[in-house]
Amino acid sequence: MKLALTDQEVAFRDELRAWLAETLPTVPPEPPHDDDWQAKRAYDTGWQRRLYEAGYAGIAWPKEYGGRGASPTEELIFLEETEKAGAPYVGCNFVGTLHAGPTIGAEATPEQKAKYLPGVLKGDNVWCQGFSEPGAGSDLASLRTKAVLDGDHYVVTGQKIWTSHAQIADYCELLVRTDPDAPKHRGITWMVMPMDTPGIDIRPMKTLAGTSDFSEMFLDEVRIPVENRVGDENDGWRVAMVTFSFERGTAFVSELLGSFRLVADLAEVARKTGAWDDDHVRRELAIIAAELEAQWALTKRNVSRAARFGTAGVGGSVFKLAYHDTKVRLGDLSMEVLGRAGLALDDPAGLSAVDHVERRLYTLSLSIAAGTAQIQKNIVGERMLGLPRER
Amino acid sequence: MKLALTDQEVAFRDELRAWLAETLPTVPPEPPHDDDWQAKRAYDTGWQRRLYEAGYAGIAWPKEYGGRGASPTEELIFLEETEKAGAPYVGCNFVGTLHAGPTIGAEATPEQKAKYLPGVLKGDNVWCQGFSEPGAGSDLASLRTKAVLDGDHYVVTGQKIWTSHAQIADYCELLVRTDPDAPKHRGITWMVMPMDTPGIDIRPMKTLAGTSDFSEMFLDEVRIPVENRVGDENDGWRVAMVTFSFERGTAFVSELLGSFRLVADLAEVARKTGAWDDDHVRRELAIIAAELEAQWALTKRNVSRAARFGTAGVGGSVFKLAYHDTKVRLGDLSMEVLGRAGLALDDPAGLSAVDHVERRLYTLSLSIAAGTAQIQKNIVGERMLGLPRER
Amino acid sequence: MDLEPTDDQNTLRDELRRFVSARVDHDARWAAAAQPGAVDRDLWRELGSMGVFGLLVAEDAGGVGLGWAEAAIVFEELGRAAVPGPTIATALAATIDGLGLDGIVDGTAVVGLVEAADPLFVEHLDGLDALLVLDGGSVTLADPPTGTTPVEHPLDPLTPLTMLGAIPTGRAVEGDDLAHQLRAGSALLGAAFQVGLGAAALELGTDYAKDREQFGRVIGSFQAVKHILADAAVGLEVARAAVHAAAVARDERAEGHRIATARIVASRAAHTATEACIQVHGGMGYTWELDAHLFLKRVLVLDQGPAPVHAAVGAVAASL
Amino acid sequence: MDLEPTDDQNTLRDELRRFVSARVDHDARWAAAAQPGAVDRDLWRELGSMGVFGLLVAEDAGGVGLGWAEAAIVFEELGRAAVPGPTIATALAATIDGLGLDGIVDGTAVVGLVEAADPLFVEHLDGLDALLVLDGGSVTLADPPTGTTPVEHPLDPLTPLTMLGAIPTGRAVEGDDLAHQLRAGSALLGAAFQVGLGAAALELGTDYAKDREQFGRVIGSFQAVKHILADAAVGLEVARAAVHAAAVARDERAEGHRIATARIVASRAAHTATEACIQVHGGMGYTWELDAHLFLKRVLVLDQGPAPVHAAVGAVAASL
Repeated sequence: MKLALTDQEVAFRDELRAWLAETLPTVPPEPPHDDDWQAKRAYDTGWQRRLYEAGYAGIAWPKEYGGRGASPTEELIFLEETEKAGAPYVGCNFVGTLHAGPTIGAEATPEQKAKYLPGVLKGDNVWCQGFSEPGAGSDLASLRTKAVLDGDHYVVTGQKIWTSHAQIADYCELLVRTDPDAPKHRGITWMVMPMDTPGIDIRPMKTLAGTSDFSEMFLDEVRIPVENRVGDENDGWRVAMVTFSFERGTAFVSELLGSFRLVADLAEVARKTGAWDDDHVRRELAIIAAELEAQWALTKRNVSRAARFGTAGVGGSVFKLAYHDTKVRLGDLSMEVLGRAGLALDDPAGLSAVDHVERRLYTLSLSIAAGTAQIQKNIVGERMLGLPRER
Repeated sequence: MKLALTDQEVAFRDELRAWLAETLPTVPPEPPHDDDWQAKRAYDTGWQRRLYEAGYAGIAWPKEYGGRGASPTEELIFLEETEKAGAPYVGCNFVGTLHAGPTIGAEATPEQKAKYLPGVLKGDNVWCQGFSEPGAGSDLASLRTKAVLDGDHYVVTGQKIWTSHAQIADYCELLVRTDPDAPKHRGITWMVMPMDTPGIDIRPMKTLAGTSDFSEMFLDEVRIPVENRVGDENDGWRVAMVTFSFERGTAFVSELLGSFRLVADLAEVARKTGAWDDDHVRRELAIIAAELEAQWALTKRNVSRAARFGTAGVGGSVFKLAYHDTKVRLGDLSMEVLGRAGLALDDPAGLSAVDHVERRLYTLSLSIAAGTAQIQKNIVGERMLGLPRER
Repeated sequence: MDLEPTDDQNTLRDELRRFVSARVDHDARWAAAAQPGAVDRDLWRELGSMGVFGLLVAEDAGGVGLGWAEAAIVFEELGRAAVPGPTIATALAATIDGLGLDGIVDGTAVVGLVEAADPLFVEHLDGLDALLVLDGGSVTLADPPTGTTPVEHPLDPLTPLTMLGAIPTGRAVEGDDLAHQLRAGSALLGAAFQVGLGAAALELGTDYAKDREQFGRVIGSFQAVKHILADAAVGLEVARAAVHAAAVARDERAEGHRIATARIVASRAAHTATEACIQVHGGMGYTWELDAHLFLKRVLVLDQGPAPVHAAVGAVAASL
Repeated sequence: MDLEPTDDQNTLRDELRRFVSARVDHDARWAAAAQPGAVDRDLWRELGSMGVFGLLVAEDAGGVGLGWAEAAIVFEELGRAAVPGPTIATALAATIDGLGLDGIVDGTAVVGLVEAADPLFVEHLDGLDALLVLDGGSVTLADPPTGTTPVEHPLDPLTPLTMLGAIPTGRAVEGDDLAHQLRAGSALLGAAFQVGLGAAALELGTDYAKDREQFGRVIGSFQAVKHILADAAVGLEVARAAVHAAAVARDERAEGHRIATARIVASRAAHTATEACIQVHGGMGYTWELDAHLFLKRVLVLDQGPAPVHAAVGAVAASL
C-alpha cells in the first residue's frame, strides 16, 4: 500500500496543474445561480471544449473512443485537482460523459459510436437521462413507458421524472418497455431519443430547496428510429447497467471535497458566532471532519481496487451509506451553529448561511440520488456479507 | 387532564408513606450482591409478607383473589413511593405477583386459585417462568418442549432458558407443546410445575455482566399432574397472553425512577472528575434527563389510559422503545464521564463506577427482557399506524 | 392524576382539527406562501372566533377562560395544518394584562413576538399590528417598523422574515416576571405546534407507505420503512405526553422543568417525524409540491423561536 | 497511489489469521480469562517468532524491518482473536532505540505501557517484565511494582487491572519526541486492533444471522437484522481504509491528522459492530459464553488506552 504518487502520476498531476493555472483565469465567470439554462449550457460545454482541446475530455474513457484512457488514480487526481483549483464542474455534461457515453462506447455499433461520442467529448452535445418514472423509483425495472414498433420507428408513450438538464439536452438515453409480457427486467430496451423529436413535453420540477434541477418529461407518441436502439431489443436493462461495472469509486469525489470545504467554513462561521466556544460544536465538527477524512481514504481504497480489479465493487454502496450519514449530521450541526441566521437562504448576517442551509436541505435528497439507503443496505448485507435475500 | 392527585389518591399515598416510614427501619439489611439465593429469597419474601400484613400485597389484583384492587394510579403511587423510600424491590416475587398469579386469577379453577394464590400474596411461595427456549426466542410460540399425556400426568421433556429464580422457586408457570401437529399457537398448554418434581435440572447461566440472574432448565420426563393444567389443553398460548391485557403501563416504573437517580449521580461523578466542564457532557446529560422526564409523563399517560380503558394498549411498546434508546445513550455517556475509572466494576476511585458500568452492560440486555426492539417496532408500525404485516 | 384528555378536551381537539383541516389545507398553505408579506386576516378572525387567541383569557375579560392544557391541544392542531402566521405570539399577547391593544382575542389584531438577538429576524413583520420585543428581562410593545424589506428567500415559505438593523423602540410592558412568562408560554406552545407538525408529517408518510408499491409490495410492509415510521410514532407519543404534562403542570403551578423537557423532546420528535416523511416518500419527498418540507422547515423555525431549544437544554443542565 | 494491500501484505494477513485463529480461539480466550494475573509466555514467544513484536524493528537490529502498514494489518488480526496481553505496548517498546531491555523482539520480555492519569490503572501488571510510563512529554521505564493487588472485577475479563497509588519511578528514556511517537503508535495500533475486534464480532453476528431461524425464516433475511449488520460492515470498511491510510502515511512521514482520524472512526465502527453482534444474537448475545462481550469490552478498554479517543477528537478539533 502507498499513498504517494508514482512518478508517472506526479507528472500527470503537474502537467494538469500547469494547464489549470494557465487556463482557469481565461474561463468566463460562472452564470448566476438561477434558471438561465442556456447560459449554464454555454458555460459547462465551453469548459468541456477546453478539456477536449487539452486532451482531458473523457478522462476515463478508453482511447479507442477518443477518451484519455486514464487510470483510476489519474482520474482521481484529475477530479481532486480540478476541484481544488476551482475549475467548473461537469455540470450538464454529466450524463454524456459519465453514463450515456460510456454505455455507447461499450455497447453500440461503430456507426452509433461515430455519430454520438465525438459530440460528447467536444461539448457539442448535451445528454439527459430518461430512466426513472413516477411509478418506478427505487424499483427502476418496473418502468412502464412503452415503445411499440411501427415500421422503422418505435412509438414511445409514457412519463419520465427526475430528468436533469432536459431543457438543454440534445439527446436522451431512454429506457422503454418493449415487451410488457416478459419478466420486468427482460422487456426493456435502451435507445437514444433526440430531444427535438415532436411529442416531448418538458415540465420543470421544483425541489424542496426551491431550485429546479429536475424535470418531468411527458412522452406522447414520440417516434424514435429503430437505428437509435443500442443493443438488442429487450436487452436494455443489461445495457443500462453495464456502466456500473465501470464504477471506479470516483463518483462522489467532488461532493466529498466540497464537504471538506464546508467543514472548514463552518468552523469559521462558528468562530464568528461564538458557537466555537461550545465543546459540543467543536467535538461534533471534529468527528465529522474525521469521518470525511476516512471516507477520503475509502475513496482511495475504492479507486485502488478499481485499478487492480477493474471495479470498486460494493465499495460504492459502502461510501454512499457512510457519506450520507455524515452529511446529515453536518447539516444538522450547520443549523445549530447558524441559529436564527439559518432561517434564511439569503445571508444578511454575512455568515455564508446560504451554502450551509442549502446543503442542509440537499441532504434530504441524498437517498434519491444514490438509490435509497435501504436498498444500499440490502446490497451491502447481501453482496458483502452474504445474507439471504428477503424473498 | 390533571397531574394533581385526587383526595382519595392523596389519602392512599399518605397512608403508604406513613407505613413505609414506620416499617422500613425494621427491614433487615439487603443481602450482599452475590449468589446466595436462599438469603435473597428470605429477604424478598420477607418483604412480601410485610406487604401482605399491611394490605399492600397483590396491589393490582382484584379483591376477590385477595388482592388490594388498587386503581392503576394507586399502583403507580405505590411503585413510586416504595422506590423513592428505598423499599425492597419485588425481587423473586416477580413472576408470582405479576404474571403467574394474575394468570391463575383470570383463568384457573376455584380450586387452583385457592391452592396457589394465597402463597404468592403471603410470600410463602416463589414462582419462576418456563416460557423461552433456546430455539424459541422472540418467536416464543415456536417452543418445542413436549408434554405427552400418560394417565393422569403429563410427561414433559425439553429445555427452557432465561428462567429467573429457578433455584429458589416452588412452582414454575410452564408452557409446553401438547399437539405437535397443530399450528404453532394452537398446540400449547399452560401448566404449573412444582419445582421439586424429579427430572428438573437447573444450570445457572452467567450473563455478560458476570452475574447469574438466569438459569437454563433441562426437563427430562418430568411428570406433572393433569390437574395442574390451567385452561384447556392446547389453549395455553391464549392463557399465557391474557396477562398482557392487564398491562397498566406500570411495568418499568422502578427502572425509570432508578434511571433518574443514575442521572443525578452521574452529574455528581462528572463534577468530581471535571467532565462537567465539558458542554457536550452537560448537554447530553440534560437531553437524557429530559427524555426520562418525558417517559415519566408517558407512563402517567399510559396509566391514565389503563384507568380509563382497562389497558395501556400499545403504550407499553412505545415506552420500551423510547426508554431503551435513552438508556443506551446514558450508558455510553457514563463510560465517557468515567474514563479509565469505567474499566473496572470495582470502584477504587470512589466514583460509583460499579453502578454505572453495570447499567451500561445491562442496557445490552434490554432487547431481550422486553422482546426485541425490532418486534416492538413492528407492533407500533402495525397496531398504531396500521401498516401492513410483512407476510 | 389523569393525563388522558377529558371528553371536553377531545371535543375541542376534534373541532379544531375539523376547522383547521378544512380551512388550511394544501392549497391554502400554498396560497399563503405565494403572498409572503401578508397575514390572512379572514383566517385570523376565524381563528379568533374559534377561541384560539382568547383561550387563555378569562371569560370576564372576553376570553374563553380555559387553561394551558387546552392551549397545548389547540396548538398541536394548528401545527398539524402548519397554520401560517404568528398564532403563538398573538395568543400570548392576549394573556398580558393591560397591554392596551384591542382586538387580539377576536382576531382583528395580529401581534408578533421577537427575541432581541443577532441577526434580528422578525417573522411576518409586514402583517403585524404590533410587535412584542423580549430583551433580557424587559418586554416592550413596538409599532412594527415600516419601510423595511423582507429577506428574499426565507427558509420556510410560510414564515416571511425581515431583518431589522436595530431593536425597535416601544412602550415598556409591565407584568410579574413577564419576559419569563412569555418565554415559557412560547416554549410550551412551540413544542405543541411542533408535535402537530410531526404528527401531520407522520400521517402523510404513513398514508404514502400504505399506498405506494415497489418490488411488488406495499412499501409500508418493508421493515426498513415500517421501522422508520415506528420510530417517528414513538417519538411523537412521548413528546405529546410531555407537552401535555408540562401544560397541565403550568395550569397547576407546578411546572418545574417540564416545559424545558417538553421543548427538547418535541423538537427532536418533530425532526424525526418530518424527516421520516421525506425519506419514506423517496424522490417525491424532495419535491416542492409535497407539504413534507413545509412541516420540516417550520420545525426548524420554531427551534429558533423565542426560548429556543438550546436554551431549554441549558435550563435542564443547570438543574442537574 | 495504491491503497489496496500488496500480495505480500495479503500473505502476511493470511498467515497471521491462520496462526491466531488456531492459537487464540474461544477456549484459549476463556483459559486466559481464568488466569487473570498471567501473560501466556508461550503465546508471547510464538507471537515473537511470528514477528509481531519485531515488525517495526530494522532487520539489522534483529527485527522484521517492515512498516506501519504491515503493523496495522497484523494488529487487526490480533484484534480479530482478541489476543490477550499488552501486545501493542510490547511492539511499541521494541521500536525504542536504546531501551536497554533484551528479549522484546523474540517475545521473551513482556512490556506494558501506561499513561499517568487518575485512576492509575495498569493493565496486566502481574505479567509484566517492565512498564513504560507516559507522563506528559516524558517517558520512563519502571520495574513493575510488586505487592499490589489487582482489582477484583475488571470490566474486560481479558484485561486485568491493578490500581497504583503513585506513578512508579523509573529510568528516563530519551528519544526524539518519544512520548508523542508512543502515543501515535498506540493510537494507530489500537485503532487497527479495534477494527479487528469489530470484524470478528461482525463475522460472529453474520454467521448467526445466516443460521438462526425465527418465524420460519433465517433472521438475516429480515431487513431489520440485515441493516444492523450492513451498518456495521459499512463502518468497518471505512475505518479499515482510514487505518491503512494512516499507517501508510506514517510510513511515508506524511501522517497529518490521519492517525487521530483513524482512531475516531475505528472506535465508532468497533462499537457499532460489537453491539450489532450482541443485538443480532438476541438473548444469546447477553450470555457470558458468547465471545461478543469480550470484543465489546476490549473495545471499551482500548478507547481509554494511551492516546484515548477523546484526545483524538480534541486533536482534530484543534486542526479545524
